[in-house]
Amino acid sequence: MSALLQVEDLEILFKKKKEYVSTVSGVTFHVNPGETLGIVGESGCGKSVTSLSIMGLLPDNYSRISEQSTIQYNGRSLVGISEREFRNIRGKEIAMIFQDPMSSLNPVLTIGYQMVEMIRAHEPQLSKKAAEEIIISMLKKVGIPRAEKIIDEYPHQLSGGMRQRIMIAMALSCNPKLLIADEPTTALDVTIQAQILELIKSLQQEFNTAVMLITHDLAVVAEVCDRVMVMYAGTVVEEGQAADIFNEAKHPYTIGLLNSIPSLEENISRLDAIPGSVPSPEEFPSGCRFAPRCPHATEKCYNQPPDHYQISDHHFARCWLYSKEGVN
Amino acid sequence: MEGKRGKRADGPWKIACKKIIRDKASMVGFVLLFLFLCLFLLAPVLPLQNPVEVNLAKRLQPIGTPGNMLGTDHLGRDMLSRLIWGGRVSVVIGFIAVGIALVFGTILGLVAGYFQRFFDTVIMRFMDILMAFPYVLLAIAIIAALGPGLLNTMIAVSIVGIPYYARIVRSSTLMYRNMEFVLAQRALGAGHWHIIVRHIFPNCLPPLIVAASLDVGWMILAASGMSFLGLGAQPPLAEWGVMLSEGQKYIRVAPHESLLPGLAIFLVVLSLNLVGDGLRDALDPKSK
Amino acid sequence: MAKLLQVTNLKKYFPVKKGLFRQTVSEVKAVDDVSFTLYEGETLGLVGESGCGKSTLGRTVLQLIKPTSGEVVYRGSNLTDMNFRELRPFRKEIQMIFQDPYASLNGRQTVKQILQEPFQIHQLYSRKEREERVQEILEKVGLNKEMSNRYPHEFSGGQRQRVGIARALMLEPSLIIADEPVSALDVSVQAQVINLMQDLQEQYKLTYLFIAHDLSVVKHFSTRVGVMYLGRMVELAEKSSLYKRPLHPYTKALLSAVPVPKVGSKRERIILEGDVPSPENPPTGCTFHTRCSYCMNVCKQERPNFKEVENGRFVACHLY
Amino acid sequence: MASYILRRIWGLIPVLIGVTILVFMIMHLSPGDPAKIMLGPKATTESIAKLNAELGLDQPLYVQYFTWISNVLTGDWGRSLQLKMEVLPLVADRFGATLLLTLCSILIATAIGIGSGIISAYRKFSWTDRSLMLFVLVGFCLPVFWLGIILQIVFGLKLQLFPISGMYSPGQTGLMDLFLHLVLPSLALSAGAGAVIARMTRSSMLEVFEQDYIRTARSKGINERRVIYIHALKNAFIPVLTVLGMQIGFLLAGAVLVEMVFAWPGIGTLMVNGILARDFPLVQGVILFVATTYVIVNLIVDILYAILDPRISYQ
Amino acid sequence: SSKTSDQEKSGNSQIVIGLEAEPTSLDAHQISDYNSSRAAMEIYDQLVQFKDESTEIEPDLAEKWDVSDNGLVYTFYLKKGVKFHDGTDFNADAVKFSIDRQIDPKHPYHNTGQFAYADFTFGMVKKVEVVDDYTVKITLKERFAPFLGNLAMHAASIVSPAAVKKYGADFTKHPVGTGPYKFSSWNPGVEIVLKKNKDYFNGKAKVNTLIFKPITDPQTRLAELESGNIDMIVNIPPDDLSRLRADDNFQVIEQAGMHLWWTAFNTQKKPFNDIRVRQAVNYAINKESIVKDILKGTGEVANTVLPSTVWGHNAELKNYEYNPEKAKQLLSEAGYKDGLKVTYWVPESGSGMQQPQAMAAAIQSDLAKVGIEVKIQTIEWGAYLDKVFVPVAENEMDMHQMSWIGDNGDPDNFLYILFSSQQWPTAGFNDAYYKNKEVDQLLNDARVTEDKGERTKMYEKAQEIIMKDAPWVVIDSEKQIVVAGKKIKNFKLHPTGVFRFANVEVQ
Ligand SMILES: Nc1ncnc2c1ncn2[C@@H]1O[C@H](COP(=O)(O)OP(=O)(O)OP(=O)(O)O)[C@@H](O)[C@H]1O
Ligand SMILES: Nc1ncnc2c1ncn2[C@@H]1O[C@H](COP(=O)(O)OP(=O)(O)OP(=O)(O)O)[C@@H](O)[C@H]1O
Ligand SMILES: [Mg+2]
Ligand SMILES: [Mg+2]
Repeated sequence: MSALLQVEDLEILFKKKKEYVSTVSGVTFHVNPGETLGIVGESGCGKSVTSLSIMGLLPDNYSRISEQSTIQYNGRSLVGISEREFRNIRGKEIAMIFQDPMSSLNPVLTIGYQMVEMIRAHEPQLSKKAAEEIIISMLKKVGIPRAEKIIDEYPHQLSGGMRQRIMIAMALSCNPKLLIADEPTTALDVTIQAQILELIKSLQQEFNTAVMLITHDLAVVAEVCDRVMVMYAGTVVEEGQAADIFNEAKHPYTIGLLNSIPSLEENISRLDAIPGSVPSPEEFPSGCRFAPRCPHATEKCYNQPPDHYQISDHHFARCWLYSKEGVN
Repeated sequence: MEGKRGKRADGPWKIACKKIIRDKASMVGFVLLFLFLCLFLLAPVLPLQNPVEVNLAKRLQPIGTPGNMLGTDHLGRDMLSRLIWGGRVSVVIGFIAVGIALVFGTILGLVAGYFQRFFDTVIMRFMDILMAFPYVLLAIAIIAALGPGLLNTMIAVSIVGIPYYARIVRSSTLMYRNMEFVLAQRALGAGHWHIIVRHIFPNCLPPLIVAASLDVGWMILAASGMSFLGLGAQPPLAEWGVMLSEGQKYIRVAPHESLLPGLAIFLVVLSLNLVGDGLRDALDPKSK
Repeated sequence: MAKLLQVTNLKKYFPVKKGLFRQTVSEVKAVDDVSFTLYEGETLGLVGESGCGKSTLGRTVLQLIKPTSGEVVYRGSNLTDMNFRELRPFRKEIQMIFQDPYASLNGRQTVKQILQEPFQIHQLYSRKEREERVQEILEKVGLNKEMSNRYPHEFSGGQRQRVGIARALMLEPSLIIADEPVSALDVSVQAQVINLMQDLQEQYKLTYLFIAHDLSVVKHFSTRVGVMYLGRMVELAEKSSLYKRPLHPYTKALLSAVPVPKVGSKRERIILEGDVPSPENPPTGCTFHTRCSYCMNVCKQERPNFKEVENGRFVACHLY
Repeated sequence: MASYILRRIWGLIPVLIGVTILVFMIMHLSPGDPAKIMLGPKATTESIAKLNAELGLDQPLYVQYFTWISNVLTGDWGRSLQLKMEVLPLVADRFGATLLLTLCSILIATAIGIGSGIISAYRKFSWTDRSLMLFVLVGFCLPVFWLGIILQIVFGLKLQLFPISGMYSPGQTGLMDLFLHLVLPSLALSAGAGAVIARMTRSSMLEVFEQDYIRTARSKGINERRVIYIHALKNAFIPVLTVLGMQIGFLLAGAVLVEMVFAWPGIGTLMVNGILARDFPLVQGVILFVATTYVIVNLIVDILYAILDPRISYQ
Repeated sequence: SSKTSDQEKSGNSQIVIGLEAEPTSLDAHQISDYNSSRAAMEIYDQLVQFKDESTEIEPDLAEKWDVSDNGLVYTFYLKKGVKFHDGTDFNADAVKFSIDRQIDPKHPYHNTGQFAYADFTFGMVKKVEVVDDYTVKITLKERFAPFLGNLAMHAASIVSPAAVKKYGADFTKHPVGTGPYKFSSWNPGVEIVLKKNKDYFNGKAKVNTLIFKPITDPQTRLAELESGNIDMIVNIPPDDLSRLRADDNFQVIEQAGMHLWWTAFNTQKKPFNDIRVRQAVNYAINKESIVKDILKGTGEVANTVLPSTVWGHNAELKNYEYNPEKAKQLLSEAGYKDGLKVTYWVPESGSGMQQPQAMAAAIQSDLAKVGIEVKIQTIEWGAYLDKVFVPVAENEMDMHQMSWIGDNGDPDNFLYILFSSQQWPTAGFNDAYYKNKEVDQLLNDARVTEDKGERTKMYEKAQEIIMKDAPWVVIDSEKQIVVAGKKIKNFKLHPTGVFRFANVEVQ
């Protein structure tokens, strides 16, 4: 099966005081058509930056992607293509929804305007009326009541959940093959989050869209994803089928994360917290980036960055524990 | 144990300084401003001619005249010397006028924004009244009342500035008074003045500093407008605004008489602008 | 267990001003007739969706906002009747920790200044003692003393929240109202902070009013849990019974909506229809009736009483 | 909306009363006797006293004020002491000229300011940006009375492109003539405001460019121009609008200087001479107009806000 | 056919005049400034008028007149058939109306204006009587030699009673007289347009239209002139004048005015109560240099306290020469060897004040050379008048600037008003608080003497004494200067400052 999106050895650098600092590096993953890939990790680990680089939306004056990185969409490279070419991909091939539905919709334009504009950008021959019909049916699909009225309203008149549905409807209105959802439910309440996650799942089935679901909430990933990738400090530390990750996590970081979440089902008197905190890109350790917080860290972990080690068919971990040589 | 992030922490101001040193443009501004200030401060000891000595035999000499490097004005006074001595006065006007506006505007803005209700209504209404009064008129009226002259011009233009600072401060205060760190003080039992002085005011300061640095130039220009109407600082005192407006009368025969003070004002405004921009970036915690 | 704090029929209505002369046309019923009791040494968790009035409740209890009506009695003293000055001694007793550790610290003060400020306000201790106490507390919350000269922006989120906690502890309070203290933190740090708060509770015999929106955190942390919906308390019970057998339909839905980090944990999920109504214009009767699947006629008209249906279990629902 | 406007107009009244009281106090408390100025230095004490009595200037201040304000309310704005004409028609007429000049400058300042602000913001930190901003700063620093003369000499006298001063050529009243006469003074007046607007637009655009919805707009694959002119500008314009509203005050004030230089028949010279001659009825009339305009302009700005920014609603 | 050619010649002819400021009134009786009188006076005639370029009197609306022996009754015989621009007849009633309107508080049209010059012009008038339609008798309260001169002034203009009755206070916007031009329109701030009065009794004017435009800024006025949009301007910046003189496109028309610019001492207060100090200052100031370098020849150094254009001027007298040594010597004699400090009050501008600040700066600098430290205090004109003209006890200043422009061409209008001890402020204009018994006597006598020769002698003597007493530093008489395009012919300035266009032609 050929992957819809294939990212290899992605390195993203940001300009900090004159120098470019590598913020994300060695990120390799793929998304298959129709599947849901979850990307989890704590704040600042590079989830958003990775997804923006796929869309070509990194700030061009102070960030760049290093040369060896490859991003291939449907066999086409997305690195270094012109803004024009990108415009044809954005929205039409790959669509994106963002964390905060309030700030992601333009507050001074009507919902209808923003949606029609997108459709017409990709299908200029469509009349405004026709485009409006499309979006109305799309809005109905995401469960928005009074869709005909809503298109003349402004984002602030709607609740958070509604706005996020509109973002989803908009993202799907051009039938993209890949939907990148960057923390789509973080700003929402649990009951609303549940609605939205249900919605994404059902739409994905209907349109057979591949979804890259980015979140910091492991539970959300467990709920909807086929495969999961765990990121820490700009690198992928573990990747595998959802069941692999949640049932037999290998990387100490993944294990730590899972243990620090209070459980609804069991009673624990004390949480297992990972000590320390996430380093910022300037102070990434030279070896394994998790080493300073890792209970199993050895000399080697501090000095040499580990590679991806295969654990089972679709399960990889970036930890010396799973290399052939072992930790020492 | 020394923290990994380094030694003793730098205060926000020290960090700002470091950022400024890194920022070339604002460094240029600082250096320029510093040079100007040095020049002005040293005016009494520099080998300059008497800036108010009239020499009618040498009127309106062009730039490059031996003995008067930058020429002379319509009374034969040395332009270079007048520019430097005038800078002393103009810069003082600018800074003091801004200072007065800043102090009163800040106090009014803090009180209005923090206590709201009655204070807010009364103070802001009064500010509205001042703003609805076109500044030239206000200044003329004040000067007509107090008499023309440097001090009164300064008072006039600074009164004009008060409502703007009051507005800036009030809106920051409105924002900060509901922020959690202020709430935290209330929860600790802090009194109103403690909160205003220790917490709200320091946070209002950076935008004020930026606005103020830009306004110094504006004040000098406003004062020069007063001089044009004959109400500003009074001759023979060398002051850029006076020089500019007097020079305007000789623009056809001796353009340098108004060009030079204009250029001087521009350079000061430019440097203050660079400094202001630099400060804004430096004081913005989000900027790198 | 001794009663520490008794909240009776607490209401906080914010006026909504409209019209030609900004007259008050309606009210946001941010807190609408809430009563509960806090016992010494316990942790009362408070959950509910955004905008349901949790923060407002916390702030009114603390008298940071004057309630519209109702009583807050702390150890026999009625706080609601007191003026600014009379409240001051109680400010030492009751403290608050805020959601956003960055916004709740003044970015222009060093940690030392922040932590000494409570003493300055209440004029306690000498200079030297103040310094010593700061060091002591810093150690307690897991920060080292070298950090006392740093500014908040130089800390990570978790460390900042520790500073916030340290500040709340400076005056040795008996009650701490924690308004979503871990919501802004990452999971790994959240766990650290929760552990810290638990440790401190033991050491100082603290009582917590713990506000959060994450049900699993509340469950982990609290002794009893209250559930709020649109300004009202809909259910209040011992943690174990509430999570095992929620009574109110809203509590049920809320619990079922929480995702669990387990693959294939097939739970019966109640997906609520629609959005939370606006508190400015809440539904009549039971405010939840618009989204409730058990809705009966009476629910639309009559507001259910908040009553004790079992021992220590309060519910506001016509079903019980 | 209508009730909002009504309320704002209601709120205008205390401001106007305050403004007139302020003028009244300043003018009356300042040294200088209107009768003496009117009659010139050659007047005798008796004739001055007589005139003061005729003008009612010998009465207590509050009586004078109430007399004045009640007359104003009945439409009698008094007669200028200096110009001997009725204040209301005189000021209304001259104010029209000032308003025209100010509006024209606003247009120019907005066009230039927003244009260069956008370019600068889009090419931030480039040389284009730097030189534009330097140019803008020059505009900010040019005193209008000086810039005015330069424009006259260059475009009026040397190039003979535009008329030098006045509102009409002698004896004419044509529209085209008026338009040509407007060019130089409005350019001179717009420099400062244009500079402020340019800076504001730039910083506001920079801020907007960082917003999530701009990222969203780009992620939709729409044309960059749409992103800038529709998505960014429409948002960035809102803070610029506040500045515009405030600039009106400054423009009205700056108009005084421009009018002096260009012999523009606005309220500028009227006002300056009025104050210097202690011409109370005239000055108060002018102030009433200016303050009302200021308040109305800001009301319009607020209404424009509501139109531009749907989040603000005035019910 | 001569009629048509005449019309062709003047058909579209117009002159655009750039004024310094907006005229304040076109009602001749209310005028108190140059700008207004320049724009308005061609609308009106008076009973008598000044001859061209002089202050001699000649008949105008009055054909002839008698003066009674006691000098108290003036009888005027009026021209017949003269009509106002509104078509009503000019007659004795109009004369009575024009004077009574100003001086009689009970006159029904007294409240149609404020008559700044009424007291000055008609203060001595007891009554005005209509003898018949074309004869008017004016009776004075006391003998007043310069009275005829007063009747040539603007306040003595004869206005149309019908128009005053019709327009009331708005007469100022609808002026009607008998003059060579009639009012056409006034667009405040923009222009005042006058049209030729085809029925003028004294010969038709040759130019069709006069347009007066107020342009405040001198540089703008100049640019307008140079670009050809304006035909003539007043108050040319001195430094630009030399360029215009050299330019073939322009003519510079000059006329010495009845003007004097001086710096007065407070002679009643230390240090200037000492004549030596006053003289020292007089010696210390380089008047030639001020006139040559600052005024660039737009003034003439004055030799005495009466301008040369007014009869009675004592040409024999010499102003103090520039002699700093002498000044220092006088100062040390007076006990100010180590110098002294004085305050010098200067208005920020003011009518007739020329360049107050530059001149003050020059004076300050000159005085510094002889050890007098001068502190200049500049005040805006309105407040300045208030501060200068106060009773002597309240006066705070040491020196101040002032100027005077003659009104009726009579020396009394200078010397009595400025130097009689009865004219100490606030009663009058003696701003130096000068008091000299002999001078007082001379000036009082001259007022009531009818014989011009005798009066001249008295005035010459008075000037001599005053110059010696040095209550002032008298600097210069301003020249009236108008620059006009070459196309304007026959334009002549008048010492009183009004413009006369009746004989002007345009080529
Ligand atoms: N515009 C930027 N300029 C500089 N550095 C940036 C920028 N955007 C992101 N970074 C850096 O890249 C790293 C990854 O950021 P990213 O936003 O991808 O994190 P994330 O995993 O999405 O976190 P969150 O959960 O907070 O959204 C961070 O360390 C951040 O400092
Ligand atoms: N100062 C105020 N003025 C007017 N309304 C307010 C004010 N503070 C809060 N409200 C309103 O009261 C309601 C409850 O707000 P509150 O902040 O207590 O909710 P919350 O449960 O803490 O929500 P969140 O989880 O978002 O913090 C909201 O509808 C809010 O809009
Ligand atoms: Mg992110
Ligand atoms: Mg809250």
